Amino acid sequence: MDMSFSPDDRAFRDEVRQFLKDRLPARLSDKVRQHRELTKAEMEEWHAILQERNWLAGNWPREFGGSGWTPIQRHIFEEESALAHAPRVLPFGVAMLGPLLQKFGSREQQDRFLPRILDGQDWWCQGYSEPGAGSDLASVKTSAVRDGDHYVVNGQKTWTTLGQHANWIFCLVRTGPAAKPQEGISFLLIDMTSPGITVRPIVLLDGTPEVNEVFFDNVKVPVENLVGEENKGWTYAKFLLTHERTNIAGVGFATSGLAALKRIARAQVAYGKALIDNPLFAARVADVEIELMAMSTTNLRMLAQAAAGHAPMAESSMLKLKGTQIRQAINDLTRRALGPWALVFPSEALEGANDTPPPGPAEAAWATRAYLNNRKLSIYGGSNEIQRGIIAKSLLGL
Amino acid sequence: MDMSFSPDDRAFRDEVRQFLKDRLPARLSDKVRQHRELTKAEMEEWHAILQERNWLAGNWPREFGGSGWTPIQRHIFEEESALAHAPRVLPFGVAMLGPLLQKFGSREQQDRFLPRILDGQDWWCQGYSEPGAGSDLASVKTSAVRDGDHYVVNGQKTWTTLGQHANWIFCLVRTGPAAKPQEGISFLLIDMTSPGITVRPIVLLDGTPEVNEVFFDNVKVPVENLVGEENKGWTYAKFLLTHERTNIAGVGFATSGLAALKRIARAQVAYGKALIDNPLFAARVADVEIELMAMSTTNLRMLAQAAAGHAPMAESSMLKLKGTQIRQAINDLTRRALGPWALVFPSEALEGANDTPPPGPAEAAWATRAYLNNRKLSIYGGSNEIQRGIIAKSLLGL
Amino acid sequence: MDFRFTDEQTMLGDSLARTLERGGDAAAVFELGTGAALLPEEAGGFGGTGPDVLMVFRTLGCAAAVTPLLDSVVLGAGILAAAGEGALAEAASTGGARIAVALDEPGQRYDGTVATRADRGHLTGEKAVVHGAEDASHLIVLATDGLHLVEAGAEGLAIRSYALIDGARAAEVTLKETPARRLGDAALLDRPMAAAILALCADALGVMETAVALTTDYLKTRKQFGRAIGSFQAIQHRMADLLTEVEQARSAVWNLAGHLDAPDRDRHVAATKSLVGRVALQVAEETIQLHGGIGMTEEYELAPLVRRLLAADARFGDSDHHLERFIVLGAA
Amino acid sequence: MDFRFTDEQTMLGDSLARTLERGGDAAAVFELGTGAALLPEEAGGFGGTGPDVLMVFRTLGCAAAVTPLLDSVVLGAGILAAAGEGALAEAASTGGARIAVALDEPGQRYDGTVATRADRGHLTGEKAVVHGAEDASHLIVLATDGLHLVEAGAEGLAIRSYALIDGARAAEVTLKETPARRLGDAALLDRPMAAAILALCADALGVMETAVALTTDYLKTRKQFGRAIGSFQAIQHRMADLLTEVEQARSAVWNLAGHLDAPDRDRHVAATKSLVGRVALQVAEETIQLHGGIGMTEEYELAPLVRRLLAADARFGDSDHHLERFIVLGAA
Repeated sequence: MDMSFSPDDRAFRDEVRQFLKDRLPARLSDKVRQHRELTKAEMEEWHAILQERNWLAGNWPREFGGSGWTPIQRHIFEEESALAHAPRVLPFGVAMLGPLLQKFGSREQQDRFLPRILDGQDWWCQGYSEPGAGSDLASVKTSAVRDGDHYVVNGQKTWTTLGQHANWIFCLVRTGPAAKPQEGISFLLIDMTSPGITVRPIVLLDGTPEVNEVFFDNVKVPVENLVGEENKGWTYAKFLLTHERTNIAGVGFATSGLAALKRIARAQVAYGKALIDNPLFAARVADVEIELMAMSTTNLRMLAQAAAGHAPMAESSMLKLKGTQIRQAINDLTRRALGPWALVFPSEALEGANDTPPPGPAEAAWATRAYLNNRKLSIYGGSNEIQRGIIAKSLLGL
Repeated sequence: MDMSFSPDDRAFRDEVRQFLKDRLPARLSDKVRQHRELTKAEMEEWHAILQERNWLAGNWPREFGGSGWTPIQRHIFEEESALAHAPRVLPFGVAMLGPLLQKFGSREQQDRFLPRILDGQDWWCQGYSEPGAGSDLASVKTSAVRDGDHYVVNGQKTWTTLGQHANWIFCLVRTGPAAKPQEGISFLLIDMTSPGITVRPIVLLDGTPEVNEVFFDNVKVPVENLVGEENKGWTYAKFLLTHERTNIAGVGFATSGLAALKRIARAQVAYGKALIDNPLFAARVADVEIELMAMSTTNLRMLAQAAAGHAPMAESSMLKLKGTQIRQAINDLTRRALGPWALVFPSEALEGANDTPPPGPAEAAWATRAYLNNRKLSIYGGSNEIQRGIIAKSLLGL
Repeated sequence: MDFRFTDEQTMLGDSLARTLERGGDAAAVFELGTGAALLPEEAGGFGGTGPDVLMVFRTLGCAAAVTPLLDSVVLGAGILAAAGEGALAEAASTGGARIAVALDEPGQRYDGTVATRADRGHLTGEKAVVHGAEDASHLIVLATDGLHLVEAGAEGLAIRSYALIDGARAAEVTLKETPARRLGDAALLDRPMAAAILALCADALGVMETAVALTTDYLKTRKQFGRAIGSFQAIQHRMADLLTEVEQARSAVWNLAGHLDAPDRDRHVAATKSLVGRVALQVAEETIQLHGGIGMTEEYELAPLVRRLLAADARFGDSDHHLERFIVLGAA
Repeated sequence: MDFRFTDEQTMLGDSLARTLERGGDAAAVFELGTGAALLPEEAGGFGGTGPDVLMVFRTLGCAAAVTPLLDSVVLGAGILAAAGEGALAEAASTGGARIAVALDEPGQRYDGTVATRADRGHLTGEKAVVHGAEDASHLIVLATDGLHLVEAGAEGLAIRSYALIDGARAAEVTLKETPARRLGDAALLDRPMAAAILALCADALGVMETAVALTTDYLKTRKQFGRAIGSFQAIQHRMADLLTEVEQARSAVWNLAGHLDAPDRDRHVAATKSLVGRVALQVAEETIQLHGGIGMTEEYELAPLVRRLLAADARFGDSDHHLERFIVLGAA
């Protein structure tokens, strides 16, 4: 048993740190640290910087132009990036569609789409959820009817993150009648510039238009954009849901969030004492820090298992559950640390009509916003209720 | 709105306090305060003292020899009794069977059994649960087969509290086949001295033989001991489960438990400071005290509704849930307050082979025992899971 | 022991609820005499007791109505009445005057530290998160020597206004040798502040009731995996726990309403604000979670309720702050 | 990054588990060389590292075996080895000697306050809840000037023994001018105490694993309302939460095992004991509740597990005590 990184991994970590120090623009990391929205250009800028070093697709094998990293290396990159407040790599093309095309796509699809993900020509978004379906992804209603060498797509997708910036969307569509809901689903790649597509932003609790509804009105999609076989889409969708979960725990985000929380609690003063020295608040912070120490190790234990070829299911659901709880607890304590300043409405304070800085401590502008926005953590990517079901099933088998 | 007791109720409270001061033997209250087991004779002694004043059956109308108290008066009596560490009135005869016979029993049954409950001739116990049935009371397997002017009873009951002292037991038995499990159940009164009955004590976690298994092997029960109609027993059982829940919250027990907790936390010293002045421990105590203040008021609000003729269902389940949580939290904090002393095994320390006093603070002898014993609070009387189901059903109706 | 409201209180609550349902604004709320119902009789009102405050603010909370009643009437007129400023108090209670109360200062966290100084009838200092400042005809300002009255537009008075998460607006207020009239000691605040905390908690209770009703409705009607979401047992048990907590919050609010003028008022203030703050956060988080994605969106009616619950905890000292107050009061 | 045990550790764990399964007692456990595996090489053992302690005690915990290994070997022999008392340490590690370590005193709560005094080779004082005192051949006694060795039956030594909730026995120990030999400073305790806390936490982890397995089995086989209890979704979700917490406890124990000889050992001691203590209580309470009535009975195998979990939290400083230690260490 040796709980430290190997010399190779330590060297890699140093390399990542140096890279982030050299190449991450403060302009971007400041915005990330303050939980401000990045523009499309800023996100693309960071992708390009990473791709220049061949570090954009850490989870792709070298044959497809990826970094070919081990699970531990990917973990190190993700953690260091979070600690440095680097923008996150957008998952839709790199983490989701890429591996799916590599496994199930045709050679033509691989040749056509993978390079465009790496060089930034395509911005992908995800068309899984539909209105009213919630966590029940298999209840797909959006239809794709074959008409010659095209499918004609009609229906609606929702919760499409950053879909307003995308030029491509991958979708689950219904191509056949289903005895069971999981049958008759296909996986289509759709050009967002096709006639008949409308994108409507959904403003969230925190005032940001992060997700969208996407409407399809007789959208023509060439049959060569079908991935794998018709009516086998559920298999591919499940692959995406269960694969590529190395960063599911969000240890890096939690670690940098905890550091910010402590910074704020040291600065906030009540009754002549820093909030961090208030025994009750200190206990709440310590509790979450201790939880995070344990979860980091769970995460590393899983990575070691993944590196040894195992694909743990229940454990990864536990990481999602606990990781979410820890990050939301940190967001909650950060908001609470700011006391009356947490009342300021984040959206207006951040992008408000006037140029004056928001009132109160600098962190007040984002603390409530981060809290509100991150309530999504326990809802999306398989809600925490779904995760509990997976854990119980794998244990109880009932 | 007036949150204080009426002058009449205040006068009644003074009367109860005076009575407890005058008539409650310190010999008994000391044992109750120390969570020690009372002997059968001691419990009967207290019943007799109460009955002398006509205060034994607070929930019975005067026509049956009860006190005819209002719900508020009963609440006052129960709370003051708990605060004075009086033994509790055994519920099986007074609170459970009494009202049931008054509503569903024949005149003969009322005349025969009710006076014997009051004068202490009969000690009743409850034969509801069966092995493996848990909270599913309707899955009665104990059978009663009509044979002339008798039923012949075979089967087994369990969790029969203080059944080792009882000379009578009221039972749910199966008298007919059932389309639904709730059908074909009858309510029988059985003489515990009948041939064929065996009582086996079950030792609990805390070392006490508080509950029992009761075995029936061809026990003959006269048909006149059937309450109400044959196969209608479930109706009567439900009456017992939903009725007579005024003390379901256990406010008095919680209040006296909280006082004991504070006493202990004032006496326990660490790092030169009383434990009650440790901010973290103080916060845990304050949290539960604040919860108790609110629950007391919920309890009084319900009593006011009961006095006005309403029979709240979901609210009474909420009281059971929250009341249990509060009492168990107090038990937990009390045990924790004693630190290393909570390791002492309570049973041996209390009833041990030698006469030397138990080691450590006096409270150590009972704190862990009370904690362990009161884990039952969230299991019996309709487990907290059952209560959650009732609350959800009454709200969601699904 | 009587938990009932008077007929007058019930009638006011009913007509207030109807007015809000019809979309009535703050002016319509004042027209009903709501302000007067929050002012003690000796100050020209006809109420101001705990149950009055409870009835009005729970009703406002249920409808998630944004009004200046808490700041301008309960707090503002309450202080003015205690200071013997009957005329202005009455004007505030009818909506004719609008009062903002400036207590907190930058860099301070619920501890009441004040640096604003009075010097021969002029105030100098900075005040933070002053609710309703931009619409106020008068500001009541807490300085080191007590409370002062400042008129809107007074010399040296600067107001920088912004939106709050609960839909109200507040401002950073700067006073630079601003003319002011002293009202009296800071102790004038005690009862109005307790009443304001009751108002805030009763409002939160109303909000919680609406949020829970909305969630219940959603769980009964929305289907997932072919069944109403509310038929899933795990969801049912969480709703049961949530309802039990809301019942606790209800009793806590009743406790404070029943003890607003009792000797142990401060203990009830601390207990109620601590418990209601904790439950408010729990209701906010659980109702979002039980809704799923839709609960995250601005366009769904849960959003303003959730933010209002967060605000209820954050204002006048949060749950932990009042837990610590409760400990101090118990030790004293 | 390597979370695997050595082959030797795995083999010892396997044979220990088999021995316990066959009903092997403490003597049988010593015969396997378990004691030597817990003693550092420089003291004549062949282990004593964090992973050694983890492997042995998790296995003991899984089987809920009562042995003197923690007190006599990890703590006792550990102190003796650090004090250069190699022969006695080795005797303890083979079971030939039995050591009890007397630290706490009456009226003291986890704070290490000591009043027992040494005067020219004699000790006078009172020691509380001394585990294994009645069976000990030697006692190590903490006095104001450091650690001392006392032989069983020494003059002025009185032992009043009683049972503990985890099945072990402890005693109140009185020393009245009892002959003793000084071993050295109290600092000799540091590493053995950290190892003992790891042992206790690893033991608790094993107990939790068995308690959870027992519960899982029960939920799968027992029926209520015509269905396996484990098929009720509310129960499933609670089990999922419980398993997630046990996974956290597992990682916390691994953390301490991996850092037992690292510079930040104390921080990991505090973090691990705090987290494991909290989860242990949760597992105790939830496994009883999920069983229902049967979980309350002495005759069912859950009872000793639950009590052992309570004991794990209560010994060597409870969850809150170590949370506060963690805060102090972080602030330092």
